[in-house]
Amino acid sequence: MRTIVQSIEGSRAAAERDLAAARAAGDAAKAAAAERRVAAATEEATSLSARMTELSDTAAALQARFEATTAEEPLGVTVPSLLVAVDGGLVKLTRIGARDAAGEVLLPLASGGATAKPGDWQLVTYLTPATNRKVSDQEIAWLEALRDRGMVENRFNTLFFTAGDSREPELAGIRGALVGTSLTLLVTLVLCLPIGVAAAIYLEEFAPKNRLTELIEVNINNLAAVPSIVFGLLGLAVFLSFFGLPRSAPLVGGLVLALLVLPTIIIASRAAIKAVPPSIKEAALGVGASHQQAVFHHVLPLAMPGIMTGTIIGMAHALGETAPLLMIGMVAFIVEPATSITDAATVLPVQIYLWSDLPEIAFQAKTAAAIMVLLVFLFVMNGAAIVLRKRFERRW
Amino acid sequence: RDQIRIVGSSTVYPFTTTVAEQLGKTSGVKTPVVESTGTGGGMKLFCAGVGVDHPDATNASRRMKKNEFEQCQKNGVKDIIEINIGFDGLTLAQSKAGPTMSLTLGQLFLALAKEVPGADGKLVANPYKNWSDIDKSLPNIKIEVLGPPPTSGTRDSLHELFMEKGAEQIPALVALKKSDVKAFDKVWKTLREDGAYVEAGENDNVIVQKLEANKNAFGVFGYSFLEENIAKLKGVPIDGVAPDFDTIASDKYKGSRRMYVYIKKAHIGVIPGLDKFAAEYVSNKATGEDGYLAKKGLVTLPKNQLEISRKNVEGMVPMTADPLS
Amino acid sequence: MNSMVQLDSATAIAAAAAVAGNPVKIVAQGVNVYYGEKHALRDVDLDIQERAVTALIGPSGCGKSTFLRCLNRMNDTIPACRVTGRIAMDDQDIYDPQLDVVQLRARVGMVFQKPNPFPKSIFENVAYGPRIHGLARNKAELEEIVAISLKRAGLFDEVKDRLGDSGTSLSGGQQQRLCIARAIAVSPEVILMDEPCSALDPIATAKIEELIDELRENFTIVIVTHSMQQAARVSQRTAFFHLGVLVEIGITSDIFTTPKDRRTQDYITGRFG
Amino acid sequence: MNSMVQLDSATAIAAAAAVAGNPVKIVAQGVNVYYGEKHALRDVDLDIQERAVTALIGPSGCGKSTFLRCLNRMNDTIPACRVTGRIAMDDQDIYDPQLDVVQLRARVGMVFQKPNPFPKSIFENVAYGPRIHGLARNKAELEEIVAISLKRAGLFDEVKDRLGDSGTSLSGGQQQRLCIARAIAVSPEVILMDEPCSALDPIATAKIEELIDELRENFTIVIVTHSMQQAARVSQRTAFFHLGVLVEIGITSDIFTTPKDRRTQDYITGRFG
Amino acid sequence: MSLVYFIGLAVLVATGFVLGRNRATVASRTETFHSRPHYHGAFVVVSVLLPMMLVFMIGVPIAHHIVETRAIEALDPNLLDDELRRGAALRDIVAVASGRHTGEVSPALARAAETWSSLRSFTDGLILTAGAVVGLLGIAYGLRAISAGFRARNRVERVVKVVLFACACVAVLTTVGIVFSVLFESLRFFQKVSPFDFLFGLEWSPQTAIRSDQVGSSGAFGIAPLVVGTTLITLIAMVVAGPIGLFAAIYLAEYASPRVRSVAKPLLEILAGIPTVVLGFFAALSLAPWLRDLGQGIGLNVASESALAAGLVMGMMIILFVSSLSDDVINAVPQSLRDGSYGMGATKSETIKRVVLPAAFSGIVSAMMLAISRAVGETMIVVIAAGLAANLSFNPLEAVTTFTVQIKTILVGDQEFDSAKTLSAFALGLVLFFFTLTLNVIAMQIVKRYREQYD
Ligand SMILES: Nc1ncnc2c1ncn2[C@@H]1O[C@H](COP(=O)(O)OP(=O)(O)OP(=O)(O)O)[C@@H](O)[C@H]1O
Ligand SMILES: Nc1ncnc2c1ncn2[C@@H]1O[C@H](COP(=O)(O)OP(=O)(O)OP(=O)(O)O)[C@@H](O)[C@H]1O
Ligand SMILES: [Mg+2]
Ligand SMILES: [Mg+2]
Repeated sequence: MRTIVQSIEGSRAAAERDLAAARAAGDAAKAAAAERRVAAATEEATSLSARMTELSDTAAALQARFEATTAEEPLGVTVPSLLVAVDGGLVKLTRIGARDAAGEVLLPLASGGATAKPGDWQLVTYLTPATNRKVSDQEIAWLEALRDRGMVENRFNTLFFTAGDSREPELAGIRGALVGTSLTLLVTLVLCLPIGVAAAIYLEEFAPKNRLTELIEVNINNLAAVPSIVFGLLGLAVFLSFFGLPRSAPLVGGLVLALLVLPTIIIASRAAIKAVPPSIKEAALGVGASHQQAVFHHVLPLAMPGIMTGTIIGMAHALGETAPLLMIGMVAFIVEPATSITDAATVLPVQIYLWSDLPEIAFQAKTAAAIMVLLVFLFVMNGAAIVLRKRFERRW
Repeated sequence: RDQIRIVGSSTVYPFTTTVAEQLGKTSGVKTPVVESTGTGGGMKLFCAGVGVDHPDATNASRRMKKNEFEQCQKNGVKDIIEINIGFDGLTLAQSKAGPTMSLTLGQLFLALAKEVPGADGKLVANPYKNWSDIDKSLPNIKIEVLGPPPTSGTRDSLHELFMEKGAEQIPALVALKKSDVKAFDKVWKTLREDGAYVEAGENDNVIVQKLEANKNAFGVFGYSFLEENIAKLKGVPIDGVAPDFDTIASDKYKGSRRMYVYIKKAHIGVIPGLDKFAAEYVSNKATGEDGYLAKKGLVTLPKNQLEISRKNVEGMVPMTADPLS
Repeated sequence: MNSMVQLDSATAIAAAAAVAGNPVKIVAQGVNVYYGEKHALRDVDLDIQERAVTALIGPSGCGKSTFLRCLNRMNDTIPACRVTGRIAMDDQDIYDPQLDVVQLRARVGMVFQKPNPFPKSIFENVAYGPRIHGLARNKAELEEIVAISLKRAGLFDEVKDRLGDSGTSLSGGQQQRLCIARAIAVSPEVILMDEPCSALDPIATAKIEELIDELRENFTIVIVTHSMQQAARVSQRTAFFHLGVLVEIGITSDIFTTPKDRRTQDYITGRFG
Repeated sequence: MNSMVQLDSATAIAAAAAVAGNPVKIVAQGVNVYYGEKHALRDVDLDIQERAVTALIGPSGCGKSTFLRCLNRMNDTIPACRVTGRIAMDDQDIYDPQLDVVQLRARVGMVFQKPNPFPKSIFENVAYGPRIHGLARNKAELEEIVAISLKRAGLFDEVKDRLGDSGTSLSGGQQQRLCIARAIAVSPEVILMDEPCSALDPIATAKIEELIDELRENFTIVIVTHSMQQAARVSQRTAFFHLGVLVEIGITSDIFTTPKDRRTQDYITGRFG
Repeated sequence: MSLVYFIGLAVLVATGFVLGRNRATVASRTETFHSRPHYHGAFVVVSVLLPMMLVFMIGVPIAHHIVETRAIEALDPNLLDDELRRGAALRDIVAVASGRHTGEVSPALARAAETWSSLRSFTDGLILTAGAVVGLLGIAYGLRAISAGFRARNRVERVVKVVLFACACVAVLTTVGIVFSVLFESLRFFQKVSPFDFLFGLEWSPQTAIRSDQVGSSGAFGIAPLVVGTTLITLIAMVVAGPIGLFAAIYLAEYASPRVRSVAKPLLEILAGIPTVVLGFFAALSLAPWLRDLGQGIGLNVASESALAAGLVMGMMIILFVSSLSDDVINAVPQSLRDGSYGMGATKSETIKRVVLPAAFSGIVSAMMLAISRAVGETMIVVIAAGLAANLSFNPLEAVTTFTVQIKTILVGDQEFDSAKTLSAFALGLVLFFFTLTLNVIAMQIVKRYREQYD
């Protein structure tokens, strides 16, 4: 800082020289500018040296506090916590002097504090001041005591998989969401796979090729681009308001998600069916198979890998979707796992979304764990589909 | 339907769910389903009508608006019990690693408003880039405030609690208010859109994490998030008062706001447990000074105000349109 | 190259005489086929006799396959293709909208020009037809049908150890014989064969020709071939197509010895093109 | 059926004599091919002479196509296929890992057994090779190459008005000739033809045979055929395969008149199978 | 009841099938039948299934209505008009009737419950009987129809075809539903804001109109910034996903060994299932700060919620749409075409470029369109990562906003009734719908022009 002040002084000197020169030369404008610079530099230098004095005063005061032998230092919540382990108990220092220290007892001393020998104690320091953490010193003390008695253990949290949602992070579990997800996706799969494949077959094989089918085709492609939340609006309007189905139910969620992924499955299935060479179909027709037999016996099995891919992508999409469920009431706090598709339930991504928005920090770990569970779910689901797909794959 | 259904604000959601869970655990009533739909969305559902197809209660991070009340009446939701459950503090927070600051509402207004009075008192587009442009004593860093989008209830609070009051601290605008209220309203209701104010979506934890990543940025969110993340964040004192439990509860802190739960009287006795739910909410062990909601970060009501809420519940006193705006 | 066809006149004429009295199975009248703009067949009038072999010959691209495909409405699968005129089988118009085209195809089997086995096992390829038509009451019967069909097509010995292999892993000629086996497995009344021996060596060809001769006893056969020797050997009646027009049809021996049309003569003597 | 082959002995012998002194282009030594478990070719030793036509004959499924596909390493594309032994072209081992298989295939062209036109226009089908090898400097040259190739394959007149139509909309024989035109458009040193005339009528066949005769002046040709007449007509040397074994190779006229092996004799006299 | 009904249905269907098939089998020993026996069986199934479903679907709601009305009438006729109490009363009645009711039961309630259960068992019996009769009639009809000339297969196939058609219609109905669920609200919006301003306005700022009591609530509904933002982010996403996805597909289908392929493809597909919320966090919390620092390093000013970050992550997500679907269609191109090309001396890359890809073109375009559609329609990533700043800017380093973000925030947030702002979400949905429709029509024309049918 001193050097900064010196440099400022230097620049002021330079400015003053300029000023003198300008005055000598009678250049009024230049002189004025130089004058301003001098003024600025002066002001800066003054304010800085004021700050310097202030700082050195503080330093001196601290030094004095440090050196004073009789003075006492109170330890508040804004400084690191000093704990003394002595005589089987724990004491938190609240005041420290040159010779002695005072504190409050966090854990009772074994002998009531009478017999602690000099040197028979240990100082424990927590650098983070108490104001800056969620855990109080008392809580730390209890935890340590329990740990010493071997009553604290670290083990796998099975509760996480067996409990429903809760507002207490320690109790919150994923079971409700898992059940909800399974039910919802089941409904989705049962609806969208047959309908999607059937629609694809109709459009690719049986529909007359005209404007109308073209329109349907464009329509389906377009559906894929409709924001998922709009499907939520649709679900709200149709399934909840019109058909009067229950809110928050996996049934409705499954229906909405089925509509959402339908275009994906139809598009993928159509592409797959289209890719089967016509000669295969002709061969079947040639031995007297009906068009439908040719399609179901030959074209469909050959198109299966593509259909499976579409299904995998579609179901994965459904698995990760939150927005449409918002409109039909599945973004909710639901404790009891659903037992049927008409019970209120929530799903994994929603659970993640909800937990991620809660203030308790412990929920962030829960959120991460829930994401892992979701990924595992995805792996299992895709794994099954992929094994199936491999059985159909062949090149001709 | 034998299960209570509640919709509404995501700000009140953490508290209502806690109460719901307690109710489910202790009273044998089936745990209510609590949806997080946002205050307005909740109001819309709530006011759509009575009957098993409609929710029994809604959470709100602000008071019901007059037109919402009217909508309710129109749809046959006649008697509504209003419960004021406590306060939330609207806080301006920053990373612990950031420079220490203290702001007046006027300074905050100047930092966030789209238009501010220029040198001649006329409104000009907000010219302030750095905090130090507003006041020399403030640090020389870029103004970057992350806050709620216009669709959120917290945003309403930001306008009403900070911006309006802030505008009133500026003489040129006080003059304007006298001459042209509409113009004045427009000023405090419009935030700047040049990047200094960043609309960060509904998820407050995202703002928290963004603040951690960027020590010069500030965030606007509810007090419970500040409290929970006190290890990483600090609240910026407003008009010299830092946000904490006491200053919010005592209304000393300028950013304190009230939160409400609205219940349909018509559903009480029809939906099993709804009365118990209301009673639980205003009970001492929930919203009392040391109740479990306080542990969840709710700034509880002073005794006398809690009494009012309790009376509302016990007497099933329906609200009227008068105090609403 | 002078006359490219040697007729064993005596046997051929005898065979022709034997079928001369057979009733007509299929009648085509004024058949026109268009592929979009292209007019591929013009005003074809043709009778096909029952229990006889009719050969369709003509230069490449003259419309033989097209005509063949009209007979079991295989052209329906080509979107651009349009057929007019009348084709009747057993006095029943096969283009009648009332008609069940599937049943038609079950009665009129087809072997395609390009071998197109299903990408399934050899066994499944042959078993498919009998399965969908319920020709076998049990597995043993089905296996028998498959074995017999493969034997008749002269493929059985080559593939009997690998009936589970994919039909597409066979050699070109084997695929062709597989397709023949597949077609005869359902015992259709009429069998349409589009160059069934094109990928076959003389011995395999001879076997197929023997098969055709044998099938003729009970079935009606229409065969497209580019080999005039083959036409002469296996057919009783021959139709000569040229540029989409049916130039001439008659007893095979007549066509090859005393053609009426100049173009036929030019073609069979190789003076053509 | 006695001898199925009539040799125009004088010309055939003359042709054979003319190429007798030609150097050897391709040498195959101890070639074995396996399709997974199946042992499709056993210990084949075969020389192919430059600027001559070598015919591969034998019953269906004996390994002719397999051997042909070894010569330009087309078997690489079948995952289950494994080739051992040595095949050298111009003294260069073509199975050398160093060797650029793409360049090899550019030098050794191929016409497949099943016509496989690209689903592109007729023009594009033929222009494909010249394009990728940069054989034409401009559009006019390219058009000329396409036209000449189509003419040589005897297809030009039939398709000249519809060069923009898809190659797959042609008749079977037309497709086959299109594939031939496609192969010769890049003027490879060696041309492998797998039953190039199987779907062709006699006139078209004659045209292709003429083409082969013409190409022989400058190129080396290996042709698989199931027609012994054709082998006799166009080839100077003939190799006879049976059950994956090369039974006999020699001057065509010798093979057909004085075969050394019993099996060959049986086959060419049709006593076989 | 429903359970019994459907068990009965299943039994009748099964019997019908067996009876039909067996009878046809027996009869076809002496006569040649048009259709295979199992088609006759299937026909019987159809003639049982359709009427029985019809009876159930019509009968049950009517019966329920009658039973409920009567029961409530028995309790208290006034309740009929009181929708709310009615529901509660009904619950009580059902609870009493099924013995689940706790607490005391008033005589009226008991009477009502009595009415309810007796009526209920009566109607249940009625429906069951009707179902049984109809089902048996169906079997009889189906069996009678069995004869040599009867085209059971054609009949059954016609039904199948109708079912297939109905399935195709589901997608269309969805579209119709979507259009209608946004249309009316959109029309109301356009009464408040002129469509012209909406479509051609250059400023999007719904917050200026958040309150009805506010001045100057016009002129802020121009969708240009949203169009630009959506286009920009989609473009970035496609710039990432298009080439990478296509190359990945080519690699998987043409170069990768089967082992690599069987591992890599599923791995890619996992990408589809990562909740977009998570991807959004990744974009906002990891990628965006990194990009900003990187930008600062080279002297560029990158916004914290840059379009780039959102676009890149979105691109990551849709890679697999392109790769996985394209891989399937590329794989379906017949080997003979590749052989044809290799035989000409084409390199692998030439073959892929000039033969395989053109042959797979239409499928690849489908995949791309699906990917673009997903990018346009994706919400959560952009909500979290791109933010809400409606800048009219093509600069990928700036913050932009998209249709979906606006729709989502408007719908989910604390909206108010009938304000132009709330309604604008619906209008946005509608416009987006037509925006993508146009895109799709264009894509379809392209596919039609270049499609190659191989065989
Ligand atoms: N991809 C394959 N996988 C397994 N076996 C094969 C495959 N291709 C050919 N084969 C078998 O290898 C043997 C030789 O086949 P190849 O195609 O070489 O016969 P070919 O002599 O060309 O017969 P053709 O005249 O009928 O075309 C046959 O038995 C065939 O079944
Ligand atoms: N799908 C199609 N689209 C358009 N034109 C076609 C189609 N199929 C065949 N053609 C044309 O119709 C004409 C007759 O074709 P067809 O297949 O009947 O010939 P072909 O007599 O069988 O010839 P080949 O002996 O070569 O098989 C040919 O000119 C051919 O190019
Ligand atoms: Mg043909
Ligand atoms: Mg072969």
